Amino acid sequence: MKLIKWLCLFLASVMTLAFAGCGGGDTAKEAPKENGKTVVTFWHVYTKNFGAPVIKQMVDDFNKSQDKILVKEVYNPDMYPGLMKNLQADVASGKSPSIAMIGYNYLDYFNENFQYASPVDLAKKDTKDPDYLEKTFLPNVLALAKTGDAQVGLPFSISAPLLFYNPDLFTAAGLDPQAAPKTWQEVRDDAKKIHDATGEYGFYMQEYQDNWATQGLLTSNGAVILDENGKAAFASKESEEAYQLYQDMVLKDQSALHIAADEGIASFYSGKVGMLLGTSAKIGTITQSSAFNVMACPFPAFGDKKVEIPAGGNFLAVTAQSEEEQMAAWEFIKFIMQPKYLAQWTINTGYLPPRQDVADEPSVQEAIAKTPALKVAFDELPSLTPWVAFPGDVGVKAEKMFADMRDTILSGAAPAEALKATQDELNKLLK
Amino acid sequence: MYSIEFKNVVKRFGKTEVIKGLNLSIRKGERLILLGSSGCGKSTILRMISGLETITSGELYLNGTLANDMDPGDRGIGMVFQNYALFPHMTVEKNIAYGLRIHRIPEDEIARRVAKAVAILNLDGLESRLPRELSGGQRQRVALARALVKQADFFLLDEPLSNLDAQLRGRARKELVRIHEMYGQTMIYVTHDQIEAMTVGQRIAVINDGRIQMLDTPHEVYRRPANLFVAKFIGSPSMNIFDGRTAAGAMRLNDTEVPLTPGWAEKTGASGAERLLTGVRPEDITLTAEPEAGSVPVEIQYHEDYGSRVGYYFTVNGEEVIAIMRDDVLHGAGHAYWKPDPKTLHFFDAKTESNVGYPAEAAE
Amino acid sequence: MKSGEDQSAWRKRERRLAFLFVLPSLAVFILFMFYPLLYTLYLSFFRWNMVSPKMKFVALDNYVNLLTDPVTVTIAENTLLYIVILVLFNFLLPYVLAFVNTFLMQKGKYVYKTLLFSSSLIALVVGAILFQWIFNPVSGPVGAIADAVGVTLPAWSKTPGLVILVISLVAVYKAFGYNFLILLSGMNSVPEELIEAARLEKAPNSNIFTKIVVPLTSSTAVYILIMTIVQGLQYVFTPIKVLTQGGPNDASSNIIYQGYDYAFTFYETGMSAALAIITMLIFLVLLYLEFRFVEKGVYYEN
Amino acid sequence: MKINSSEIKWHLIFIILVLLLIYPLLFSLSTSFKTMSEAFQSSSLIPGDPTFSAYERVFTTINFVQILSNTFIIATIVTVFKLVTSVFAAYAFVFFHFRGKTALYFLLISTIFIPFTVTMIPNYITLSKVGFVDSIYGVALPQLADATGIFLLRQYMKGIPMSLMEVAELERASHLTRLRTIVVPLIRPAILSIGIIFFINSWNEYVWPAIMIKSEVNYTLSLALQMFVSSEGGTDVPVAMAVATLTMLLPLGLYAVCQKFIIGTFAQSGIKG
Repeated sequence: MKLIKWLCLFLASVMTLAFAGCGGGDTAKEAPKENGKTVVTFWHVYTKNFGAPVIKQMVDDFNKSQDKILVKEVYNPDMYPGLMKNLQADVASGKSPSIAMIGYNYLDYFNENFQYASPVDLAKKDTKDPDYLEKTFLPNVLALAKTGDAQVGLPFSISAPLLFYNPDLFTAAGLDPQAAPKTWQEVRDDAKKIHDATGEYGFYMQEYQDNWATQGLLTSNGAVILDENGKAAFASKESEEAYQLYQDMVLKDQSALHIAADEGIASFYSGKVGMLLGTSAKIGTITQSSAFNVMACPFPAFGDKKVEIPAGGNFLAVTAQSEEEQMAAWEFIKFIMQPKYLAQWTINTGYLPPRQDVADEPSVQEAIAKTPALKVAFDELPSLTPWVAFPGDVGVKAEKMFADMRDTILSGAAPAEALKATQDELNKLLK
Repeated sequence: MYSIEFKNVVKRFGKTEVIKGLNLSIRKGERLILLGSSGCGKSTILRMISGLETITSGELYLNGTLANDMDPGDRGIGMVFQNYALFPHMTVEKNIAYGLRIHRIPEDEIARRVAKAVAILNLDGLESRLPRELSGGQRQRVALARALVKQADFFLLDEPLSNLDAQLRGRARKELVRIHEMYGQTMIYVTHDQIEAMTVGQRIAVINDGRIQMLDTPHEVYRRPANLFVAKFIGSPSMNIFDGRTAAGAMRLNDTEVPLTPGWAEKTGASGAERLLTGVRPEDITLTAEPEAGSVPVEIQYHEDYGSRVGYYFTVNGEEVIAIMRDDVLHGAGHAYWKPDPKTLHFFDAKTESNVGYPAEAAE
Repeated sequence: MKSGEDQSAWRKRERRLAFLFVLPSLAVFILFMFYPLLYTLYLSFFRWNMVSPKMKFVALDNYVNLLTDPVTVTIAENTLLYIVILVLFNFLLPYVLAFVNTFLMQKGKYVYKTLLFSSSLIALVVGAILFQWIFNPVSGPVGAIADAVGVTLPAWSKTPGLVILVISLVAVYKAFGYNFLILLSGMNSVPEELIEAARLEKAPNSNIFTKIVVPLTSSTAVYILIMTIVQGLQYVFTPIKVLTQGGPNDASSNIIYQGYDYAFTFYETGMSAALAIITMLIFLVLLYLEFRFVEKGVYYEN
Repeated sequence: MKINSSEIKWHLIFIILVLLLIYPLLFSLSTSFKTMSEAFQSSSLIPGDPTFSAYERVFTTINFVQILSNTFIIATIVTVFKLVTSVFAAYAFVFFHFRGKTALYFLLISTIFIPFTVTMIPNYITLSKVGFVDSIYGVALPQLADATGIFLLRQYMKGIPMSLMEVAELERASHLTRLRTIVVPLIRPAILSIGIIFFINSWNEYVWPAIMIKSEVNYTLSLALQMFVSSEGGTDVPVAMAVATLTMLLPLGLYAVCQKFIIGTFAQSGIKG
């Protein structure tokens, strides 16, 4: 009757209006302006207690240093997945930020799904110093943000996995805190001693929804995650060995803790875990939150094999649509890539700087002297390799699949089978 | 021209017919009572007048105009609900003046009317009280005041006194009559209480099973019930009804031949009824310990003492009869004598249950 | 009925006014509830990641993939486990306690409903962080108690089953006080004398509860049962997102979180839409329950 | 207050329950007065050396007043609109009689059963088309009506004696007048209690604002928590607890002031069966 007719009419009109509007965003448009200045929106992932104050400082300094460009920083919660979600949603509605901070593990996914201006092109257009890239960054650092021959962005933060430990628990277990474990076997033995002597746990590796720390474990034993023709190849003897050791520590020795990241790290702070394998980015928080004097040592090796550990962190990608906005963004990036700002960044966050010459800054030297853990991070720079990013849509799934694999192994699944199953599944997706 | 007129009005709720072909004409300014037991349809008639109930078929005229589809608000109705329907969140003054404020009557006029109603119903000093701070009687009077200030043509009351206790009800009845005489609106009053009906009503419509059994003055309804239902319904304890084996101008009561007066003989003979039932009100029976000429011997089964009066239970032709007398003349005697007074008799056609009528000499 | 106009004219005007009264709510629901429902239904037949301009029509592939994917089996089992735990702690427990509080306690029983209600004021994201902290088996208060007792607790965040229990407790913490209060109000419709009569026959409390109280409070109870499931599954979303992101190995994800994961982690809008539609169909069963019990038994005073 | 023995066990159960429910609130409060390291060292409810440093950090590093006002504005808009739309809709379903009423009622009630996974993407895209993303009004817009509100208010309106409405009908009062002078005043306690529940739910809301709001200037309280939680850099726990405690202040305050109110309304009639 009449009521329902009215309803359908109303509904139909709403639907047509909405559908007409959906689908991709519109094409490039000229740069947004605000009282004459080109507006550059800078998306980052840093919180008030970790990095945001330095970013705010950089943005304020830049805005004061010139009057053509106005930079606005925007915090994106939930780290790299969180930022990617917002980027995804923004592009879906036809907008996008000028600069986005992309996690290394999203390198491939970002490259395939988003439009960006490569630093190589921007440098060419930049009349002031066209060879900026070559003269400021080492090739292996640039490689962190390069896939195939596409230089997607400029590495900004580099974090290294290192082994923090609690000297009090070491002495309680009769171990010399100065003689930190160098190999995984030593880590296992020390963890056992700590567990037997103090009843606390000996070792905990941060367990986030990613394969960062565990990639280091596998590649340091010689495993290969992704072979040259882009196929997953990590289900190898080396990986099995590495995971078997880790599994034994958790299940057989009961010396290693298998728990969610926040809880495990909190347990280390409260002196309930002897060793914590975590990111150099946590140096600040760890020293603040622990009652004991936190010490650190490099990522343990397997026997005398070369340690290969993934660089965590992010790179800056210029996602601005219009050229004018891109050049403004490039201007800002070059500003904050100056040694004195990257030094501030390293000191406050524990990230390693993407430029060699930052290490020579006096403030950095002083910080290294004050916090030995920072020195350990700097020493690990040469053994940093790119964080493996699986191509295309698989990229977002791979991290979760590796995390699920870790959880199944550490709760009893045979490493060989779990590795094989995950590798096959990934290869199926990669076709 | 009648103030309210029903012309063969029928009301159906789903399939059940609650009002069956109602014809009722109410004069302007009259106090009419709709009397009947619960579920007889009296409230429905009231609500049809007010428009709160629709009319299935037939016509309702208010002041001569057809009102079937007239909006309740346009009918000029002041109504008092059984549960008073006072707004719990409004003061007495706001409750009374609610309607007037809706009609945006100027405040000074409202104040005047409210003051008058408050005075009449002696609610002085209670104007800013909330209903829950009032006694039952006070609440009832506020409901009355609200209906009266409207000075509407029709004043409808739906069992307004049923929630009051006994003594309060007496005083409230007198007040109702006094107020009606003062405002002079047409008043339709629904109740199941006979005493209220008899004392308040100028005319009473006795209703049962959706039909008017009798419409007449209280005196007539009591003295000359139109049918068996009215006879039994009015008066408590209700009228004795028994088969007096009336034939050929005489009754046979407990094997005693009781001749009827010529008037009654003629009336009963002419009624054409196959079987006649005799009716007599308990308070119209006088029993004597000693027999008199023409008296009927009766066996007293038991008797009850109501303080100011005494009730004797005996049987006539096998059916129980009650006599109510001022004083205990029989002093517990097992048997007594009853000489039926022709002026107190009623005769009904057993089949049609309607009254055969009264001979001239029976009139007071 | 208006004077002069006939019955149907009046009815048409009443209907138009009624529709105007309902229109504000209806308009909001159409724009932000029904249109999305239809749009989600539309999306569930496409493969799209919200970014690329082209949307590939894949008919029922999304549904097929969902129903054949082993993860969906885990999700379904998890969802059932969530429902069982939520119904146990957020429906049965407060229901029995409401009965106890109303009929088995005399003195000082009113203070509890006020105190218990206070926990429903908390934000779920705050509750999640608090519970993660308190239930830390190693360094939290729970860990401290375990140490004192000399027990090593399993890491619930990495133990399938246990992880669902702890996460559900966050939703229980949020909803318990409110449900208890509403069920308590339901007890008002049980006449005291019925209970006293049953006690005269020495009927045990359990019998009184099942035979007298449950039937008389059925519509309130069904309302809370439905809300416990519908709201409960959406309440636990926040602790899952904050604490475990569905881990370990999807052991804490449910039908709601998985929908979010597909959309905002894997950017498979089609899969997320398909799962959302399936969720909707399941919830429609509860809507029917609401119609059958809650509406029919509603108390009419006038 | 003599409690006979059989009741002791019930009281015990309730007391334990109350303690279990109150403990987390106390825990959050006490942690907000601890330093970072002390927060991890001891789980005791009494901070070793209580410090306001966490609260200082909250008020210095984030624009707390702006965040508080954002949360307040959204909650107020949502509550007012939800109440108005629900009151009108509920009135229509109780006091109007028209064909298709039950069908329409269940159409509206069915929205309770639409999970937010269904509404989040489409609403995000619709609102971004009209430029409402990253604005507090975009957060409020989809929540201007609430089926639970209609459902609850309908129950309370049914409690109003029909005769009161008939008095109004006899005075030819318009529906709006009846709503204003009889219905709303009579169920005012219910409207206020349901309003408070709407306000607190919007105040605590996390998922939808998390999707909609981007820039800090538009943050709400539950989003502010995220500005101190970083999986990479670690969580400033005392500050997170301070924000949590501050977030709880207003709901607890509202509840303390109107608690007799809310409890009375929901306990007195609620959903009768």
